[in-house]
Amino acid sequence: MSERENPAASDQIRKVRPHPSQNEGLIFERSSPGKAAYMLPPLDVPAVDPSAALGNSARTEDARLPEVSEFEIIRHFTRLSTWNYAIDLGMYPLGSCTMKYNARVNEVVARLDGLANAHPYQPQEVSQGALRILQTLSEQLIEITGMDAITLQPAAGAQGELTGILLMRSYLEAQGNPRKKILVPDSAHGTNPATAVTCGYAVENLKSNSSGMVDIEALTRQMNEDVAGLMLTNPNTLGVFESDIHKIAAIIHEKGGLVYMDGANMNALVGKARPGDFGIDVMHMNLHKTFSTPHGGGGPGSGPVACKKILEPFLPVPVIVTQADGSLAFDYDRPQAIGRVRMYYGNFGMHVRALAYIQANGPDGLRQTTEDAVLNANYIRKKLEDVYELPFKAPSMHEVVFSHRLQAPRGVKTGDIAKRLMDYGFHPYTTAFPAIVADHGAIMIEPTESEPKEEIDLFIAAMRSIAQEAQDNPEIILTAPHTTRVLRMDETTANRKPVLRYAHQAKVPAE
Amino acid sequence: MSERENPAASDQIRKVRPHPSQNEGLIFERSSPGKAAYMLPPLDVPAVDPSAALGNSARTEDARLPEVSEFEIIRHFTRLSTWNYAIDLGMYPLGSCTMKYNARVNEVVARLDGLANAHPYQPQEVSQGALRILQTLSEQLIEITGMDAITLQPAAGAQGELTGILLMRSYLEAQGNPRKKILVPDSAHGTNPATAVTCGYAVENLKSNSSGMVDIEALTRQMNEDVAGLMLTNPNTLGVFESDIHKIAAIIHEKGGLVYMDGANMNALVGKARPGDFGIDVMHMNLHKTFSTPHGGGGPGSGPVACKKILEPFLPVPVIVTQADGSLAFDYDRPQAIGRVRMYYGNFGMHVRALAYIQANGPDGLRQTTEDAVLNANYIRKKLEDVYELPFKAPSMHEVVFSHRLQAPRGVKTGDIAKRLMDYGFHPYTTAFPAIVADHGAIMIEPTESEPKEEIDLFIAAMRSIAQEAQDNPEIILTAPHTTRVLRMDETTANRKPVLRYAHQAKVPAE
Amino acid sequence: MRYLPKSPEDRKAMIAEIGVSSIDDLFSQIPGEYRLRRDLRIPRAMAESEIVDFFRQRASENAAGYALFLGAGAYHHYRPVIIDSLISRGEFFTAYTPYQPEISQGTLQVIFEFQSMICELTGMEVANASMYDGSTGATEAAMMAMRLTGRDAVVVASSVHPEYREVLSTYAKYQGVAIATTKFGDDGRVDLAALDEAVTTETACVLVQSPNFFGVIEDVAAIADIAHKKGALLVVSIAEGVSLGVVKAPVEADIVSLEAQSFGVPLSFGGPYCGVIATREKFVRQIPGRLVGETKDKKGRRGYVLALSTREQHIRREKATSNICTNQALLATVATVFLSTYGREGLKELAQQNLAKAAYAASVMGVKTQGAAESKNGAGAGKARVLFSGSPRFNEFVVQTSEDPHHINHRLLEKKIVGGFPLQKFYPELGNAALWCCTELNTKEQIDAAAREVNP
Amino acid sequence: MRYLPKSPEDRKAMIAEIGVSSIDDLFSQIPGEYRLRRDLRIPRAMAESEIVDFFRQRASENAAGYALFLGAGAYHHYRPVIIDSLISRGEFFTAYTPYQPEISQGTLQVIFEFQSMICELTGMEVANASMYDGSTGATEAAMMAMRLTGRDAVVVASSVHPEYREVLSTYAKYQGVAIATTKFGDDGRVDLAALDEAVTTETACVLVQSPNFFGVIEDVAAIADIAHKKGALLVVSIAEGVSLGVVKAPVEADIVSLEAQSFGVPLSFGGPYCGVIATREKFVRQIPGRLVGETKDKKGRRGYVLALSTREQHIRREKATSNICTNQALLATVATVFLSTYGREGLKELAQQNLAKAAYAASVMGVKTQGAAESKNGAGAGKARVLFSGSPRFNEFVVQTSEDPHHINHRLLEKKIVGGFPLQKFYPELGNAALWCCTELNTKEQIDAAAREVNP
Ligand SMILES: Cc1ncc(COP(=O)(O)O)c(C=O)c1O
Ligand SMILES: Cc1ncc(COP(=O)(O)O)c(C=O)c1O
Repeated sequence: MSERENPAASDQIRKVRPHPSQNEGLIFERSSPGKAAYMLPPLDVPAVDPSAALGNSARTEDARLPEVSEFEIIRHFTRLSTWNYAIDLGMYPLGSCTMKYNARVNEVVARLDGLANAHPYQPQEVSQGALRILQTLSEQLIEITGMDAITLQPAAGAQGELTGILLMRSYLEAQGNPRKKILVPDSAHGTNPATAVTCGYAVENLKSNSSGMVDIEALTRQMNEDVAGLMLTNPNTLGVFESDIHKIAAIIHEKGGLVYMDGANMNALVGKARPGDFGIDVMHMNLHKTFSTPHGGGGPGSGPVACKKILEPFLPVPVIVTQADGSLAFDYDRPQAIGRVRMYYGNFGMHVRALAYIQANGPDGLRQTTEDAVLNANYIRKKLEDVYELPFKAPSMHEVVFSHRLQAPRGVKTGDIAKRLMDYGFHPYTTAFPAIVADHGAIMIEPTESEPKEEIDLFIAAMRSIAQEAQDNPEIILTAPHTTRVLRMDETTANRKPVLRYAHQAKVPAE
Repeated sequence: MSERENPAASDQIRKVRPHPSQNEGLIFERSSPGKAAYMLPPLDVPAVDPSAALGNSARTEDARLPEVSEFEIIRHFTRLSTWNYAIDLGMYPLGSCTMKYNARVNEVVARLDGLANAHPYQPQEVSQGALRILQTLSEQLIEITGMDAITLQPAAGAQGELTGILLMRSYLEAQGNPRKKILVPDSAHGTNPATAVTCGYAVENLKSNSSGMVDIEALTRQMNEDVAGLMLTNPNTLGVFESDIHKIAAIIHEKGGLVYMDGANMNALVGKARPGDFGIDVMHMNLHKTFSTPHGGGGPGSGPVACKKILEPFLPVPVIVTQADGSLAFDYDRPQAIGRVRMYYGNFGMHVRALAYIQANGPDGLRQTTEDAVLNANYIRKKLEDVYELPFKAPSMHEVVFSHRLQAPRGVKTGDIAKRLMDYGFHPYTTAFPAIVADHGAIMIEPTESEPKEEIDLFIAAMRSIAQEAQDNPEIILTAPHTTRVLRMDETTANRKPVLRYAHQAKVPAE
Repeated sequence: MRYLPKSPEDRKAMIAEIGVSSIDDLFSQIPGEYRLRRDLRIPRAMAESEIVDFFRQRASENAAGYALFLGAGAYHHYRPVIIDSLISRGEFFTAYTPYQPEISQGTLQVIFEFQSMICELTGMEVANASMYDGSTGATEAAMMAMRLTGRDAVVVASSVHPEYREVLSTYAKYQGVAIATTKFGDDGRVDLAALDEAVTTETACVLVQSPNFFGVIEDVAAIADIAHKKGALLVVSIAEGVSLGVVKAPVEADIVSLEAQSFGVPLSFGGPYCGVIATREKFVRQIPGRLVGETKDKKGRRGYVLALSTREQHIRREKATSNICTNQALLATVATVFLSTYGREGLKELAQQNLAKAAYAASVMGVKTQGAAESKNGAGAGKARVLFSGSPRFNEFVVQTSEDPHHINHRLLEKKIVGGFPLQKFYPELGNAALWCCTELNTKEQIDAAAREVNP
Repeated sequence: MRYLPKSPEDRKAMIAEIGVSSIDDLFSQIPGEYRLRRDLRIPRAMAESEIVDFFRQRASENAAGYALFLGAGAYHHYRPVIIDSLISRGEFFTAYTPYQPEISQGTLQVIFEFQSMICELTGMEVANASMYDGSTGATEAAMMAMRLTGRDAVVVASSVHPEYREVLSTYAKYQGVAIATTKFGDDGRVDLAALDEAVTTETACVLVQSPNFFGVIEDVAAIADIAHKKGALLVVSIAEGVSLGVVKAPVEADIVSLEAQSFGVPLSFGGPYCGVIATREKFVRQIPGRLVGETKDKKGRRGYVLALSTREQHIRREKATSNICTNQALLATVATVFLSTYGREGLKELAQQNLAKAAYAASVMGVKTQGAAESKNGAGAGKARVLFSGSPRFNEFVVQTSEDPHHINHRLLEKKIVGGFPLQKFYPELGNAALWCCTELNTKEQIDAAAREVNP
């Protein structure tokens, strides 16, 4: 621990101040028999004795759920919530995650009675509103991506990848040969290789060139009739647009392969360029990134997959069709379909939110959004490039990736800087990837369009101050954070002897 | 400042820990021309030029409202909110304020379209739902208080007092003489004397006896034909039930006066005793106390006034009546009515919430609520009476009032203890009154029924720990709080040179 | 009971700790004959779903989803959804009055911002933290004027909202205040000559409303002159805050009482709303209600506190400026969010839309007429007439018809339209007249549909 | 654009600071021919009120306010209002995955509580932080069993939700997994003899659902015996979580995949829902998805972290246990609030009400019959028959009618009732059969009304 008495009181920390936050145990620890937060209306039909009705399928041991009052639940979760950082509280510059404003109107419309309480199997004649929403969103996403067809079914980006790769596979299979391998750049997100394997492909690593981009020569070398295609993120995970994208696509296409685009970085493109126009065959979007549906502490998301005409027959069932009378219907009769990737029609609640986002923006707003996202990233790049190393120099789009190379000699790594940022009142950037940053020392910053200049200036000041601390007083960084209600966690023990559930004490009698 | 390095880290403080809270300027300081959080639908009728339409009534100087984006508003108010203590975060033992759980279902039903968007002047045939709510609540409050009639019009407790005293005055006037004075015990809340004066009465102070209760002899002496009546709080502001209430009422009634009850402390009585049964002629309730409507940082409230038959003709217009066909209507034709105390029908949104509260409780729940409130107060009393002086020893109901007499010799006053409680993670108790506690050193604690035993035990521990600190280290109390994001405020300057509005800087051009 | 956080065990333990034998022992101070030995006669406890169902049913008995043409002191404006998102945070709505500034800076800063915005809108120098509503605000403003002038009489324009005037009467009655009501002219504005006559050197203040109850904007400057000439103060009451986007601020007034309901507060069948009083700095020590002031903490950091509380009842008791305690803080928060959302440009544009909608509606509903005079012989079968059409107005206007407006409204209800407010009750001299209001929420389609029934 | 916090000035200053001459310079890395030079062909930006109107209209085109008798994997239970109050706090819904524990303890502790509750309910020892939904959860559970056993074949009961089985097929198809489907008997339960035959020493796992797609509770112990005998694992999928209030936990299973939608997650036309996988401690290193574990910070204070993440794609890449990344954390939060609300006693009572409602509905809708055999000659005009009525069931049951259930449903719609799910599509062998579901939300009145149309 550093000699400085109070690292929280650094003059450089202008964004936050300590304030008391309430302690709170586990909800189980509030439990006591006889407390209850529920009341059911009186039963209006004859009661049924479970053991008589269910015989030995009847439950005899209670699930030891907590017994608490309603107010205690409000207090419990309210208190817990105050321990979280959130986009509503401040900048959340997680690269690749696109932590943007989650508009409140999206939440309101998703909760409308006729939408929130719509059953997936209710007859189509009383589901036209829901179908219309699905169709409208589909059309708009097709226009935004420049593709020909779409499925909204995938539950998140990773499942979108799976769907897209299965489309490729089915298509190739229909051509006679599904092939064996998928090329995945070493800069790719972890879901890309994991997905390819789930689809029965071997992953072939594609090394990036010295600019962090697809190495065209290597690609030419590695591409052949065994390769089903390429999974490309564009802009890539360094935030750089693969400007040779037309060449890349041509190389793949020439050998009969297909190009899959991981659309996690669509926030750099919407309204400015369309993957369908630059050679992409199939791609997913993350509605919980580009289209502002909330991350919710980890999910839910939604990962629609858009594709070119040739892949359309393989889209998962059902697809929406317009009937002769103008009404909408689900079509299940699609013999070439890959099947389903999940039940029902996907994360409808997220579709509603994404459509509301597009409606609120319109063409001008979407373009301006993209421009502001790119502007913010480049501004940060400009203001930090003298104190943090830029491992790859190509122009940035919506995110910028530095490395910790200048700080590492003092023992300060990207993870440490990240922790110190918390003392400065920010959520850290992404540290986990891209792995091609030497030493894995990536500092991956995506501000999104949602940050005002003032917040970004504070972020820049914090990053610069930490760079200075790395010179003057690295210890303060290595032991950070200092101001949070818990400090660094013993993760080793958490992994070595995992404790993954509450162990009931005597207080609640075991049966 | 004490020698102890970090008063926040005291081992005794188990309820809270420091955590970073975001700084945030004034919303005006985020403003910049060209930002906007609004968009209006396109105008579907011809536009009108305001200066042409309004001539010299047209506005030429803009109101310099902030220009900010929607997300900045979310951040701004979210950040600000985190600086507040709230009942949702922890115990809020403000005596006389009844800070109880504000049930969420109340908020939900008050926002239902047909209720939240009902216009007060919409025809009665399309207002039957609203009227039914008003009538149902009226009937239930009448039953709860044991009175004969009610008005829901008053906006808060103080306006309820005004209404009640005007009822008395009108009644007496109808008898021929409105009289001149109102008796108000010295233990009364400040609104009582302020109200009496607003109603054109002189206030005559009624000294409490040595137990803090109405001094029957003094009352007998002071009561005469010049006195319109008595404003009594029962249980009184010491939390003690005036057990001589029947005698008190008799003395007043004998001289032709009336007894007004300030019902702020109804949380001690609901389901256990009814003012109408013990001689009260007229009283108000604070729905924002006893009936759980939220305090909202200061308001809104609602202060229905219930009265005996004899006062009914004087109730403000309109009153609700059932028509021949069973439908409900407002009756304005009430020649003896005092008039109106506010426009429309009162704080309907609060009426909805209060009714939902009563429905959720039912007779059993309301009784249990009262019992728990009284239980909590007595438990605290028992656990603290050895370390804080009890200036009046009569049995407590829903609140308990200590004094700082044991701490004062060390320089520690009730206000200081209150500030120190913040470091322990609690909102302070009430310090401002009752003034009859010697030295004005009142420590007025009302836990309400909403506090679990665990929270109360932490509160007791905090109070005991502070009592110990008063012996060992008074300085730490006198300089408290130490852990909040701002410390004690310079109130002297705030009052001497009041700054009551934002002074615009050059950034926003003045016109 | 599901809100209560105690188990039977907890209760038993606490009773034992206190040293009584049962909970009823704690109620022994209440004489036995006054103890309720039976259940309250109210319905059994209801499940949450039953409560929601009950109120849903009540809501469905109201005019939910109808097109609304009512104003008359309660205005139907779009409420940006962020308002409820923000005020639903427990930190705002479950907090008490910010008596303890160290842990109430959120509420305090919001109220300071509210006061600042109200000053901007009204052209005044200080504003308070809120009053119950416009009616009590106007009344308290008049009482404030009496304290400031040491005079006892009030002149009030008959074009002030009739219910505001009723409240004023109730408060005034027992304080020996003489209230004189002064009439409006054929143009729907305060009759200046009559006013000039009514104001004397005994007059504490003149109270007018602008836009007035008919939606007509008063000549505030001229009224101020008349009042000030006799040493009286001018109190301007504003019921429709959105008007301030296009209507000149009443800078000539001494006290402004504003009903802020239009700023995002739901109609809610008439309450809770949000009054506020603004005035000149020199009058601040007579302002009723709470005030938030800026100051510094002992480390020099900016912060906010309740200021000048020696005016208030909890300190001054019978000598307080008002008996108000609980105010409308959460609705002031609502207004602050609303005004931040629309902002400088948005409030203007919003007001312009209101202006345009009302102008269009007036144009399709009736022919223009200057005064109320024609009303006397209004039995003709001609087209409806818009009264006071020569005067500047905001989003309300008076339509005079040959048919009783209650009949028109009855027809309109069948079309799911709530028509204008019939004025017979308050202004029988206007005959078959109704007060119509159009806001940004009234579409051309709705207006046209309503006009068809007004002139069938 | 109203969400964007920049003024033109801000943009100009930042562009200048960066040193480019216009914003388009920052897009120069995109080859000119791929730059979009036109507006996207989507509608103009809409005002918030227009957006709300658009979705209100869409919502009104759905069956809002209808009585609902559909289950089939998506259940209509009362959602206590505190759920939305709590998850609407920005601190929950606008947070990211809790990778940084120091400032994510809120989410982490909630998920730990969720995992603990799921263990309590399922009788398993560990549970993960959530999967996309029940269908992918069951599929991932089967894949987990393959990793654990090193085997490649799966036996799945035909009484598993048909769409779950479709998802399993999609995932399995390209991984060389052999899927055998095994039939149900006349009692609507897995045919144990057929199962015994289907399970071989190549079988990685048996996948059953209980209550199964017909609402019938499987004999999990017997099925487990059959699986274990051949060294296969048993995966039990549970689509209706509320059943666990009265139905024995599938403690004989090796892996349980639960769809937690019933625990307060809105129907929302099929998603987002909340899957979760629970298993025995010894299998934890093959569980897919995130896990939250308890640990201490460096001062010894209890706290929570993401644990065992070396299983996951962001570390293990192509060797990960699954490709899942984003999960359903907010809905796990919903479930945690729901389960806290009902608690130990409440979930039991809730389940009992479901049981009673379905029993009553079955009794008024049709006569009891054991099997599906009668369906073959179901053309008779007799009363509707409840199939599988000798088997234990929870809140769903199959009604066989002489009339096509689509016709019945059509009639019911006119009465604002959404009838049972016609089974022809998935189980043509059952003839005119429909799957009905009754929860605590179906009143006796609704049930009686529906029954009248089923047997007109
Ligand atoms: C580049 C990239 N690809 C794919 C994913 C996976 O998307 P999801 O988390 O929605 O499954 C992510 C998510 O972080 C990502 O950043
Ligand atoms: C005893 C007592 N009387 C009256 C009041 C005034 O009520 P209100 O604030 O609702 O006007 C209060 C409020 O604090 C009180 O405690």
